Amino acid sequence: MSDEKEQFEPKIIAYVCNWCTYLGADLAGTNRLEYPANVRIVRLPCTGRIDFNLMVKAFEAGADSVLVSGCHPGDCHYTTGNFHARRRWILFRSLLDTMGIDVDRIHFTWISAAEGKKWQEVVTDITESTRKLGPYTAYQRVCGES
Amino acid sequence: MLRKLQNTCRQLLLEGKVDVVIGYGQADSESPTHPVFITDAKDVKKLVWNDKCLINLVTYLKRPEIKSLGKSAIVAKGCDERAIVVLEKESQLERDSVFVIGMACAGVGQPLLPKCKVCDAHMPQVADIIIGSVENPSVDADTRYAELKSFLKKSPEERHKHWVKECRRCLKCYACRQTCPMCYCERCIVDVNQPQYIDSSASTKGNFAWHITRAFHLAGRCVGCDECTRVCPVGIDLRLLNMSIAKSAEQNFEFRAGVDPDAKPIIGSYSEQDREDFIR
Amino acid sequence: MQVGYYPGCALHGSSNDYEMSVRACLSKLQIDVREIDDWICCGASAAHSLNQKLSVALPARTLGLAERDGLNDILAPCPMCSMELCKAGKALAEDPELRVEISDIVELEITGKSRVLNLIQVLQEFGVEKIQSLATRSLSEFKPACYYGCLLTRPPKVLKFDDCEQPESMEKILGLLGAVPVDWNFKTECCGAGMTLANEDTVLDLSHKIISDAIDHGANCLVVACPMCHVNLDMKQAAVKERFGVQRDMVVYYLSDLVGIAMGIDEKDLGVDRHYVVKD
Amino acid sequence: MSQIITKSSLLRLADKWLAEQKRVIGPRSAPSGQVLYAEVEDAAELSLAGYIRPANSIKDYIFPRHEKLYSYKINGRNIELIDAELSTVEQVFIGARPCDAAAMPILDRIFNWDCSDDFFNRRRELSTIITFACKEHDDYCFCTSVNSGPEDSRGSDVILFEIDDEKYEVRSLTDKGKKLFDGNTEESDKISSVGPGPEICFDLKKIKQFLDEGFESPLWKKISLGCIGCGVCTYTCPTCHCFDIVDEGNSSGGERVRNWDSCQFSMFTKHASGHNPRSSSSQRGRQRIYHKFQIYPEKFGKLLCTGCGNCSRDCPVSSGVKSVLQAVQKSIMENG
Amino acid sequence: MAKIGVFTCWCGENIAQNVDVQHVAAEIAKLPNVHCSIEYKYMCSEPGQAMIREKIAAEKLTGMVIASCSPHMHLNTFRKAAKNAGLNPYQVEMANIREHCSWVHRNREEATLKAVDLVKMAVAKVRKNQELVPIDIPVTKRVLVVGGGVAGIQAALDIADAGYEVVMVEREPSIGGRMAGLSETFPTLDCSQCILTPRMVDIGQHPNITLHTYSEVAKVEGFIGNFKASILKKARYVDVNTCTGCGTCWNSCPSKKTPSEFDFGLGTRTAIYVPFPQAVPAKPVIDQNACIKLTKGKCGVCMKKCQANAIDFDDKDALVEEEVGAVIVATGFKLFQIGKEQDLEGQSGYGEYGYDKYPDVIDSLQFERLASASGPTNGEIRRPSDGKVPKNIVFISCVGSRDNAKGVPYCSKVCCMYTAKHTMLYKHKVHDGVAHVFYMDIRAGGKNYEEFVRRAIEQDGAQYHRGRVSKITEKHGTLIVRGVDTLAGLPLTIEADMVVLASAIKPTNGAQELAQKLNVGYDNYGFLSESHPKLRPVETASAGVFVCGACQGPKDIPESVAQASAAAAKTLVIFSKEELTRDPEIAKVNEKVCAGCFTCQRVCAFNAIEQVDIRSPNGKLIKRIARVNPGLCMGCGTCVAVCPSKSVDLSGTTEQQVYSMVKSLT
Repeated sequence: MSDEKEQFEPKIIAYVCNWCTYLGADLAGTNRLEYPANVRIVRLPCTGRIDFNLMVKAFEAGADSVLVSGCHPGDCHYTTGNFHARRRWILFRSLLDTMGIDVDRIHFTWISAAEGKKWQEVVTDITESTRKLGPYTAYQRVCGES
Repeated sequence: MLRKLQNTCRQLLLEGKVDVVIGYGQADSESPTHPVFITDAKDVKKLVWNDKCLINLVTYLKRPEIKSLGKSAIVAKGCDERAIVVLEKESQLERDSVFVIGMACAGVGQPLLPKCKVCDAHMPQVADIIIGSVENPSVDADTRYAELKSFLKKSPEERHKHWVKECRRCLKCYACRQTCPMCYCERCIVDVNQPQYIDSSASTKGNFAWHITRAFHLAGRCVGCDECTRVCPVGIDLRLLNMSIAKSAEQNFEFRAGVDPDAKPIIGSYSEQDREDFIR
Repeated sequence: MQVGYYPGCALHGSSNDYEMSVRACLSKLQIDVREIDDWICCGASAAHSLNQKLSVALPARTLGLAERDGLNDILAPCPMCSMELCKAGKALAEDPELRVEISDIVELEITGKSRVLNLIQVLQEFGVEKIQSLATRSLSEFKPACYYGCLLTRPPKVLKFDDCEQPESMEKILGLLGAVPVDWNFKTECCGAGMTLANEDTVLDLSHKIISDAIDHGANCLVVACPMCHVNLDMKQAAVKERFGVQRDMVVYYLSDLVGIAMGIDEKDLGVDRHYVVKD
Repeated sequence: MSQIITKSSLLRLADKWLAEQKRVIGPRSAPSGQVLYAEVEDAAELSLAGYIRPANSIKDYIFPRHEKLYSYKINGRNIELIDAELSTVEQVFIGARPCDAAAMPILDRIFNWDCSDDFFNRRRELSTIITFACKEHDDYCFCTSVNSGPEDSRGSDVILFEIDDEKYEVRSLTDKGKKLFDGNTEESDKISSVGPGPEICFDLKKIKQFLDEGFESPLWKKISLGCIGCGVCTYTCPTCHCFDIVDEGNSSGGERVRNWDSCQFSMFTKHASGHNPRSSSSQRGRQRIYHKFQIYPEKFGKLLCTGCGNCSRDCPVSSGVKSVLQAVQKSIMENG
Repeated sequence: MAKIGVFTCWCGENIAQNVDVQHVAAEIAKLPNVHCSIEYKYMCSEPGQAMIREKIAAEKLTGMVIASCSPHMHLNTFRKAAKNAGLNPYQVEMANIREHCSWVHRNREEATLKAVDLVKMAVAKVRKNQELVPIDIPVTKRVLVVGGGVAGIQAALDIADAGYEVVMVEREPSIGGRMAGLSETFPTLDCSQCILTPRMVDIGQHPNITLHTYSEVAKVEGFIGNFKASILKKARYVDVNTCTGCGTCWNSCPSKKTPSEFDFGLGTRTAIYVPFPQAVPAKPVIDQNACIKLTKGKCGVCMKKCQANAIDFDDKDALVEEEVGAVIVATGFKLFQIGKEQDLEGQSGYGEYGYDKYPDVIDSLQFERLASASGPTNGEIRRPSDGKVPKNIVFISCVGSRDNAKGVPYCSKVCCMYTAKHTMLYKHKVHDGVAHVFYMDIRAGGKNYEEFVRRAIEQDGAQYHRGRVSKITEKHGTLIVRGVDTLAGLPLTIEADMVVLASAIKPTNGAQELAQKLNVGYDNYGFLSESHPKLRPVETASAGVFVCGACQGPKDIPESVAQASAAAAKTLVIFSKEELTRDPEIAKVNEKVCAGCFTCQRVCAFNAIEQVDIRSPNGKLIKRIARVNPGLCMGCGTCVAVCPSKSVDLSGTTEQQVYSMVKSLT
């Protein structure tokens, strides 16, 4: 079992904004900062564009963790998108918590275009922590049931 | 109270102030109440008022069939009335297009509905006329969300299991959506299949996604009238989900939907000081 | 009007003439002055230089006592005392953790809500116009230079009763009572305060600057609201005169002295005769 | 002479069936207090008395609300279809109501009319329905008004009559039913029966007449005003059977599934063009009545209603077939 | 049926090294709708692009995916390539298998696996792509310039000279702004008015410039290319057209006591007046609060004297509408109000300096007037109290600047320079005088600036003391300035005849209100916010509105002028086309299903969503819905996320596209 855990490669879906975090990830690349290959980035214009349905969908698509990341408050390319997003996340997390959905599998971060290093750290940490948590079987079971 | 109610409505109809009165009717004192739509002053005796008046009639203000009847007066309890505040905020009705008959109400249902036990809206606030009078108790947030609090004592795993069980029962009859005064979308997201946001099946997966969506679309809008819970044929306690967001809204943004007509809707506004302890 | 009264060490020692004056004046205004039972030293300039926590705890205890006795307003005629109490109160009100810790240390429940006032503030609270109405004689022969010193108006963040650099409040009060306050430079200059014994040269120099500037601007007396200032300007005046040869004596009144005189209180009862420099 | 079984041995029997890997379905009270037909893992879960009838109907387990028809796998360009295998589990319904059981022959006709539905038929074959005759009824019940009644045995394999709190009289109607009880009943001379049931509350002939002429009657609008357009009536109805077929899946594959659908949903008849022949709730309300009392009868000579009253009992605004038809009746009385 | 071409790039070894590109191409080739899947060494190279163009033509591709570097790198490159080959550029998507894959993963298997996924996602997306056409918006080729200071003047002239119409709005009776009041300018000491007034005259005479002085912007509606501004023309009581500016009126006006705004109260003016001789327009206004006729009803001397009878006491405020395509904000600055601004409660910021208490403590702009040849003292340095020439003068810099406690935290940038200038001007006029300066640091970054300061110190012998002044008191008519010289480490007391305070620079009054009217952001101090501090220094959050000069932050004249020309250039870019082309990747409302809750409107940072009434042919209101203004929408998509019925979608990143991407991962 523990061995299997070692083997387990988590699937992580990341929704990132085009102007800060995506560029941050680009910078990580340009600086050749290595990190686990488990993350799949979906590029969106702004965190404001990221709806909660997308996070649910990610789990339905078999994600073991979801990452949502954008510009630091005040740096939003569209001035206020991330503020609106943050507010929705606050409310959404409390709903997920009530529904017993593992909030440790939904990660929110601010990563600027300059923070390639932070991107590397975040992705590495999430991958490791998710590896520890194991596959999100609870939700996958929900999706399996007819 | 009933006489005053009936007289008021008679007046309204006779003076042509309104075209229809949306109120409660009842076959006999034993049976539950049902909505009545009175357009003729001589029918006002059909109106009843008692502790069986559970339905939140505000939901009819959103229905085209009712709108087509003309200007309406509506019988509303303090809790129902909050829905009107939100509908106005969201440009779904102009306040003066409806005459609100507020009923003083110390609680309905036998036994008393859960919401009534923690209700702080015994007296209507924005009604055009208020009939009767009762003490308006003040209820603190802890009491208001006590049920949720005790539910949250369960471990996340237990909570998850609980909702899986509930979702297995769900028939996807959409009574929760149809009865909700806030669910006025012309096309519900669950009826969209390009893309398929939510599986239309009443499978556990589809139901799970549906109940998350329903609850979150009411974030900062649900006034806690609990109709969704009352009408559920298989008895799913949707109240808990609505509550978890309402609580978060009150804790984080000092906001309660429909309580303060001047408050900014929380979805669509923000503060730079909003908490972000959960954001890395 | 009722105020808790915190004399502090000075008014119970070197400056009991100030205490006489304050008590006489306030009782004439029928202000109920309640000395806080079992008050202790505020820590003054010493405590904070030794131990930050001590510098909060000392005044905090006094605040605690006041709250225990239900005294919402505390008069501390000595600016040093009132500043220490203010600072402590502010710190406690703003920092819940500190509040818990300190409350624990002094074994008293402290909220830090009680207001700390200096003499000027109390008179303002009481109502300057009311004082005017109680006045029995005009102070027209007094041309005071109102001297606030370095503490009375500071820290400005806490004490908002007057402009910290160009204060006017004493002038206002005395003006209404008929006196003719002069406009001069050194209202908020430092008098050397605590240096009285440690470094007399400085004190004499500073006091001289103050007194002579007052004279230059046509004052015939000085008015203070601080025991320390009084010591340096009154008791030390002889020494100043000896060293710099000031042209003439300047009587140094406490604010309460002149207010008392205006209301017809005998100078003896105000302790004016106990000053070093007396009118000839 | 009659066959008797005690409550306790009936439960023991149920446990035996469970032990034989049969699926046992019967009334069980949900956390919320509602009594619902549900699959039980232990006979003790069954609640056999103290309510009028469950809020849902046994159709859930013969024509489930969500059913896989087949699944498909996408591999690059080639797509593989995989048939869904038919159910193999024997299921015993215990404590069904006559108005549930009576719906079975009605559904049989539908699912075997233009083509025979294997999924449905297989479940029917595998099902044995043990019905409880109704001693009590409430204001919602109107079985007697639609040619049924508290001991209507249509669709049942066995029908039980409560003698007292301890015992039931067992009347096995089919071999399937007999097999289940053989050797588990005692002889007795007690012949029990139940009351006459609810009194008749509308006259079918009059209703029929009205439907023939009254399609455009303003009445429909009037009585549908209160409808909020949910699917409770249709989904808790033992006889409603509309369904919708959709594909659910992702890039790697998915399923074609059959879901319940409801004529009360505004989307039900919405065309791709955007046109909707039944755009108003009055049209939809009327449709349901016509289907039950004219369209189906004209096709199969029987009513599409067993008078269980769930439609009103579960209706958020206490409407439903009974109240509608009573209103119809009333208007006939008033203006011929 | 979509025909998709996938082009996987080696990027030399950059990708190929850690990603098995052949494998990726092969895997992707298996996907439905993928018509060709090719890998090549350098897709972005000309041969690479040529190959792409050929394939598009040959296979009649309806969409394509380039698996290579970051879209921020080459998306436009490949979209152009597609366009040239006749494929709609918005049918092109990129999979970033370099920055996000080959460069960050060493394990070749894993990297390859991920690369395949990334490309799959891109294919899934492009399947749902729609052809988009850039949006064209008509442009009104007129610009509104708010503020007639040096910045506004520069911008206006640049644009007018380029042949476009300019509408200039100035709040004061004359243009010229702060610069018109300055004496000489650093670091060249050339006379401010000598260089400015010709420009002012140009403005007045330019055929392309409409000038509204004594006017304010009341309201601005619309969006880039299509603004409608209503301008409030305050009652002037003088008909500018008939008035000849002869001066008879103000020479004969009996009300002479009003302190002159232009001289900052150091001089007085009449009730009917021109703020200064070189004013443009050189036509007077009547100050309705000072005019005897307008206050008391009798007088009217000016009216009698006026040959042109241009005086009209019945004049009223009037609104004029101007349609423009762009707006340039150049509202400039004011000085920190020493001793008046309650920046911190209980403190009147620098009460200890006795400004307003001692007449001979003045601020730097007042000193400019004293030193100005056209000033109240005709350029002689005489102190306000008794007109005596000050022999000892103290300049204090950073009064309000760099002071969190009593002033503002930022550096006002120009004070060090003009203080040095002041010492020179003083020495040049009062040869036997001594100029003292108290400073925190000397910030003289700029061409010839440091040299300038050195000259003040070395040639003109200004006494610089590094330290702050604690208090200014007065004794027998002299000011006692007590401070500290931190370099000497000693307290320092100077007996001065006059003190000049270099007060901090703040945005002018009403700047914030204007910003709100224009939907432009501003910082805590009211300085207008540019949309990017480095790369978009004159643009703002609302398209078509530009900022320049001190309203955006403290600036000296050359900077203001440079920024003004930049704003002009940006404006000319808009005017260079008949129609404005906007990126089509913006939000669009499905009006059929919109329920009109207008949450979208609340979250839109660009006011791009408007409420529209849908009416039946007979004019009956059917419903009110949201509509996106393509001229304003920036395409963030926040509206999409908050729309419960998903009645609004974002072209280029539609819900369809995103969901199919996510689904493609299963």
